Amino acid sequence: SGNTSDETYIAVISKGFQHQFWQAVQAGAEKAAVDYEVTITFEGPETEAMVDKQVEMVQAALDKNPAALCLAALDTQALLPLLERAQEEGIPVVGFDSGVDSDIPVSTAATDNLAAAALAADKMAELIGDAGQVAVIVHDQTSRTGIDRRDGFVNQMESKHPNIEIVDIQYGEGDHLKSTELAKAIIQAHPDLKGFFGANEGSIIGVLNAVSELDKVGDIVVIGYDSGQQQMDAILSGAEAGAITQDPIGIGYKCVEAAVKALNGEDLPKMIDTGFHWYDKSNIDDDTIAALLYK
Amino acid sequence: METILKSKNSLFRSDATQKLMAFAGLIALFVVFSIASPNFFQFSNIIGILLATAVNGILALGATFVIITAGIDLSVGTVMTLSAVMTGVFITVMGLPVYVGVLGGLTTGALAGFINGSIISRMKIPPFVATLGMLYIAKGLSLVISGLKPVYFNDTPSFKEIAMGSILGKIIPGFEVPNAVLILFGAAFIAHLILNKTVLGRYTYAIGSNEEATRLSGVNVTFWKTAIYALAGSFAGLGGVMIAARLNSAQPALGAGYELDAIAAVVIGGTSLSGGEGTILGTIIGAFIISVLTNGLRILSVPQEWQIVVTGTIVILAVYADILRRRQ
Amino acid sequence: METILKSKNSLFRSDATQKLMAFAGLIALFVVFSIASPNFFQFSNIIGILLATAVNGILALGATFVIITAGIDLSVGTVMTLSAVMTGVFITVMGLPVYVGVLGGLTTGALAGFINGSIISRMKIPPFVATLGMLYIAKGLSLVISGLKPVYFNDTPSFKEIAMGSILGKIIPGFEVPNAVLILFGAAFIAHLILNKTVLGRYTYAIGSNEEATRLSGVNVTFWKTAIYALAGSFAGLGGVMIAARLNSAQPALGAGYELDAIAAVVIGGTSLSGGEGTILGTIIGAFIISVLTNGLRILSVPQEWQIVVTGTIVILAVYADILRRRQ
Amino acid sequence: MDNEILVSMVEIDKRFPGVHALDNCQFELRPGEIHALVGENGAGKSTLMKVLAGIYSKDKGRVIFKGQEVTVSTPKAALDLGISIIHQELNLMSHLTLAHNIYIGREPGKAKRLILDEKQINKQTEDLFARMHLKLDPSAKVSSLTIAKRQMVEIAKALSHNAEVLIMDEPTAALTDAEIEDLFSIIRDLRDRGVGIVYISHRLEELQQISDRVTVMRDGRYINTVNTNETNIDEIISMMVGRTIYEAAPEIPEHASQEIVFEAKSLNRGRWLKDVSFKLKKGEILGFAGLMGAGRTEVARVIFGADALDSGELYVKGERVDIKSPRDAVKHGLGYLSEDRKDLGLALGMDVKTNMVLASFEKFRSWLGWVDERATEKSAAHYAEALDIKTPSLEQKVINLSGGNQQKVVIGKWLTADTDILIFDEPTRGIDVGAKSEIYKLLNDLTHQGKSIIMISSELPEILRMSHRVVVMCEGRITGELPISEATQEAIMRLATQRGTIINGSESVSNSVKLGSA
Ligand SMILES: Nc1ncnc2c1ncn2[C@@H]1O[C@H](COP(=O)(O)OP(=O)(O)OP(=O)(O)O)[C@@H](O)[C@H]1O
Ligand SMILES: Nc1ncnc2c1ncn2[C@@H]1O[C@H](COP(=O)(O)OP(=O)(O)OP(=O)(O)O)[C@@H](O)[C@H]1O
Ligand SMILES: [Mg+2]
Ligand SMILES: [Mg+2]
Repeated sequence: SGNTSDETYIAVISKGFQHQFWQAVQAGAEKAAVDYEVTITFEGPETEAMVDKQVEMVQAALDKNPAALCLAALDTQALLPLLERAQEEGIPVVGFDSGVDSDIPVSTAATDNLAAAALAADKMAELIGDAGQVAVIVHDQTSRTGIDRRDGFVNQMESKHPNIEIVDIQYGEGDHLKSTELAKAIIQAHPDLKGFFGANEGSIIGVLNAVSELDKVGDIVVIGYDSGQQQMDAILSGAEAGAITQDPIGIGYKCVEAAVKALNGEDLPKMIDTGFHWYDKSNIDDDTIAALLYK
Repeated sequence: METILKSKNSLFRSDATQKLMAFAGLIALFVVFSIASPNFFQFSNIIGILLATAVNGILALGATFVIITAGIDLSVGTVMTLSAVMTGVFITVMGLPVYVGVLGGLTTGALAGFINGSIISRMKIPPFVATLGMLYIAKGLSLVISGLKPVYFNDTPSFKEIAMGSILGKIIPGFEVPNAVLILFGAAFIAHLILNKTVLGRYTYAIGSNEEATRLSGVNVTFWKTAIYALAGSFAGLGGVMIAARLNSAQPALGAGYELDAIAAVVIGGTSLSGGEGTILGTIIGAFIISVLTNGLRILSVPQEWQIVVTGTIVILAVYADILRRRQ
Repeated sequence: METILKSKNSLFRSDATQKLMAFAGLIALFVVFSIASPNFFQFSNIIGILLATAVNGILALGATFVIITAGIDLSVGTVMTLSAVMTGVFITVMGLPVYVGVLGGLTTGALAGFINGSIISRMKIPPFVATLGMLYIAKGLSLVISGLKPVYFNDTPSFKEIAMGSILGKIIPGFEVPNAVLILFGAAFIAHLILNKTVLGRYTYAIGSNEEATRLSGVNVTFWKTAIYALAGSFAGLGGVMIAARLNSAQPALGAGYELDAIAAVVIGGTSLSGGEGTILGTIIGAFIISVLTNGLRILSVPQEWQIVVTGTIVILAVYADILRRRQ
Repeated sequence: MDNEILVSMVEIDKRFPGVHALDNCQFELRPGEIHALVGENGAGKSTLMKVLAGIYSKDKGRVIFKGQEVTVSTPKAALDLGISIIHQELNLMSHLTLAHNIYIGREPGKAKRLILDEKQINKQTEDLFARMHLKLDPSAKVSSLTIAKRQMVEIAKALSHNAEVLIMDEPTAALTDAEIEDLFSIIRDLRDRGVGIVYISHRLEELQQISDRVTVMRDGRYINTVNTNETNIDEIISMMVGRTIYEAAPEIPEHASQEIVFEAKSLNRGRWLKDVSFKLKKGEILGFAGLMGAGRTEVARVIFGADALDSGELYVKGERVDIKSPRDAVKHGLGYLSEDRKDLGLALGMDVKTNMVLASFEKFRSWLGWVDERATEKSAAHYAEALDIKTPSLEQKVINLSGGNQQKVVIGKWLTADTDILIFDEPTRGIDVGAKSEIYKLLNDLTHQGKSIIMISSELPEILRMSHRVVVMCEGRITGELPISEATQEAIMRLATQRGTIINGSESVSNSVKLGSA
């Protein structure tokens, strides 16, 4: 329990807790907590569909009288009453990940998923010669990150690379096994497929499994998102051309840092772009990139 | 010696005492959490717990009827979602008045329940299978109808008030109990009346106790079973309206897995899965036990993975306590 | 006229024919999809379907035993995950030999099943509740033990070969059927033998048919029920080893919802939820019906939300067809 | 139009898969008569009446009710016509109260009967019970009643319909003589008010007391209808079985050897058993007599380990044994044939073969729990033949056998287990005369082989005919033990109604009140 007398307690509510990405965010947040001498708690619902569970979490968090709240909203609309309550009680809110779509947050540390996915599309186009069939596996068809990464990729293809056809987009719930079976069926259905984009870690692992199980390594250009041991191995071995990484540790660190600054009355930018980067075999070991990757 | 044993027995056996003991379990949880954290027993957190119980409690009400008939309804979660989406479509897309939208949501739930009931009672498909099918169908249809996007109720602020406004707060200033909580208790009261004072309730118990005997007594079991599932569906529909009002949006991907929470509430509340017995009060207590547990563990900042382990253990222990009470 | 009816009846009633008809349903799906898409009926896709059935099929084998006793096991999915994680811990963290890790995974599953069985048969808690509790407990423990991180098997390439290598391919060059498929069929064969040739199988049917009569015949029902759940748990454990080998990693967050697929396979395969009857062959056919359907709809690029609706409908229709066959 | 005839069923045909249950059957009922319907197990009596009560649909034939042809397609349609039936098996909702059970489907209430009127329903039930001289609490749950009282509730339920046709399918199978007398006076009263009553029973001696006419069925066919006062039991039996069987004169049981194979010492269990002690000798049949609910089944269940003892000692062949479960009992050579073969005796959905070996799989298992299929088959075939079980094959599901043959399967199960001490609880309940005499012969054969038998029975003639000694119970106590030479109906009844001492007596009375109203 956080709010023991003199310690500053900051509640961090993310979109998940059991995936690698969120643990990297948590690690960043905890690092900031140590650096700035505050206590934090970090929690999130089991899947990104569970909007109501996140609402309950925010509610319980506010009841713990935190000094500040860091929030990666699954759906801003649904959280609005609680955001208003935080505002009334003078609890500063800092958005992170894809942010909170409202004026209330004093600042937001986020990745521009639309732009990041567009970069993945450009890289894909470059690697397959700006023409041919590609497919996409996304983790979720209704969550913000799922929609943004899908739309960012699709829109970029449509506007900038008209000769590339997106033949199928399917959703694997971030489940490695389901994503594997999905990707296999897609490859099966489209023998001429030239590229495959997986929009989160679970999705891309599924694509990699499918490509290797169907003996198509090298025939299909695979582009991923985020990091993780398996994906990094695949990039090093050449099975995967490269991936987009966000800065999960930075996201976690910066949002807690922003919360502390807000509490100290410092001025904050509305947006803290935590950035995203393309990485592949050539730069995976660079210090700037390696710092962003989690295993 | 024997007389002592006997009087103890009869004390344990009385129905009222039994409920009292389930209630005692709930109180015990309250006390433990209140001692463990100063943030637990506070007005806003208690309201939070009540509010968190609203949706699961309402789903569990419907599930109680079905389980008393010795059936099961796995589709409550996704039917809830489908009803929420339909409410959204009626109000936001078609622009119908809010009350029509709410009725539409309830009707959607009732219709899904009606289909469940018809499949079960006419096609003789086991409830587990029929409602498993409905679980998938409602899930798919929610996505199809919503076009995979949440439906927002921004243009009709009054819709949100259904759950989040506070009629009580207007009457007693400062006592801001959200309407959702009133609706939960209202729905529970109505469910209690239906179960105990109407023919439908009587047949619910009769079918669960001995379906064949009920049929041989000249009761149209097909009709009444369909009605019971339709009623359960209506509660899922109400749950859909409530969750949509709570979230000010209909979230099409929600709802899978919610059936297990609803069934757990019913079972913790002392309703037997083999049918014939069960009470609404028990179910409400069961639903609160789950919410208090979840909330308390969160307030204590217990790591989430351990919260899951504890919840599983409590489900088993709560039912075991109930079994021990009965055996006495 | 009457004699024709009769001969038709006896044709329909024969058990062999019944299985043949479920098989016919599977073939029909194959034919439809093969016509609808040239990409469906190809060696690599067939292998894909077989491989996709492996995990669910193995879970369903265990579920078959439990369901024949008139029980249910909701924990197969998360127990699978827990077993996968434990296998990872044994092999990667503790550095034990691969075969010890595999045994450890199987033992983990058996142990979880043993606990299920003990809770059910000794504490008299209904299977639905006991295994619901275990669902949560195994889920939580998987996260706790793995430290919320996947466990990779990169240092032991031979582990992946358990599922993805191809012994057959070495014997018959070009006929690269992954070991996972062989293991599925091997496990099914063993399950079939246990169910039909051993005392445990006999008691499985007897308990499902009339538990009290079985007890009054001097059978130690408590022991055998525990053994049956432990056996089902071992299959979940095998499922865990398979999924870990398939993904070359133990993913701690996987597994919720897998129980419904496993139960659906059993039920589509003609095993009745009220116990006393069911076959392994039926379950395997049921599992294949699900995989073929999923794969076929994907190959046809049917939007996923519609795939869900179709799956729900097929579950209901498959069971209805089975009921009609029986009624004949 | 024949006013004299209330119901007539003609050319009724009904088939079940593989069974021609009714073959061109007929039946006729006049108002104000008690018409007995008799026949062996599986003759089609219940089926014929279920057709009349709208539970089964007939394949062919006509049902004429008060001169008009009617179609009775549902139980409700039958009830609406004024035809009500008391089923052979109890059909009550045990979680509901007596009143709820009796008026199910006809609840008194307001708002088009949608809202229930609890007071009214209890009042109506009270009135009904008063008419039947039943002392039961309308708001008690059925689960708190004994089988006999449940049977009375079934009867009350049927009477409450004020039916013109009342079908009673073996209503006395679970009743004591006193209760049967009460029932008979109710039936006669109804007859005098013009109700037509169909009375099905295997207790042929009852027919003379109660019926006006008797219709005999055999193998799904109508045989004959005769006036009761113009016939006798032998004639009815010969019509039933299609041949004249000469009931062997009751065998005078020979003296059993003196070796004691089993002994129970002061068994106690809650309020159901008090200080029960008895001895069983090798090769004897020890009869257990008593009224319904006397605690005989309870004795059997505790010595078999099916229920837990509070205190008491058990000895097998002089050695103290600890029996905690049926498994322990079987190990020590006990076998138990329960009174409820459907719920407690058989796995109905499984085949004859498996049921026959269910208690002795240990003998048929080899390495790793493998079942020795051939040995199983051989053993099952052996006992099926020895017991003359009528089944098309050993793979037939037991549910498809007639009651008598099902009972033989249970017996076969315990013969296979080869236990030395057998407890038969109501071995001939619901079994026709032919099968009955076969079972009697079998019991005798078993004692000749040196097995010892405890036989619980509610039929005094059976007790008197078969036992070497008779133990009589009342309210959980043993009230007496009689050598067969001293056992008479009167002596047994005197012991069976001997309540406890005054203090204990008042306690047990208050207990039984509690049982009825908890
Ligand atoms: N629902 C059913 N399905 C299949 N066969 C049936 C069914 N009901 C009765 N039978 C068969 O029809 C025949 C007549 O049965 P019925 O119950 O009418 O006999 P009964 O004369 O009442 O015998 P009992 O004295 O044993 O009650 C029997 O062979 C029985 O097995
Ligand atoms: N576990 C129990 N719970 C409640 N009542 C019980 C229990 N066991 C026995 N009884 C009651 O105790 C009494 C003795 O019953 P029991 O069945 O042993 O008598 P019985 O002589 O065999 O009579 P019957 O002819 O009905 O078989 C009955 O009133 C019965 O309902
Ligand atoms: Mg009969
Ligand atoms: Mg008895």
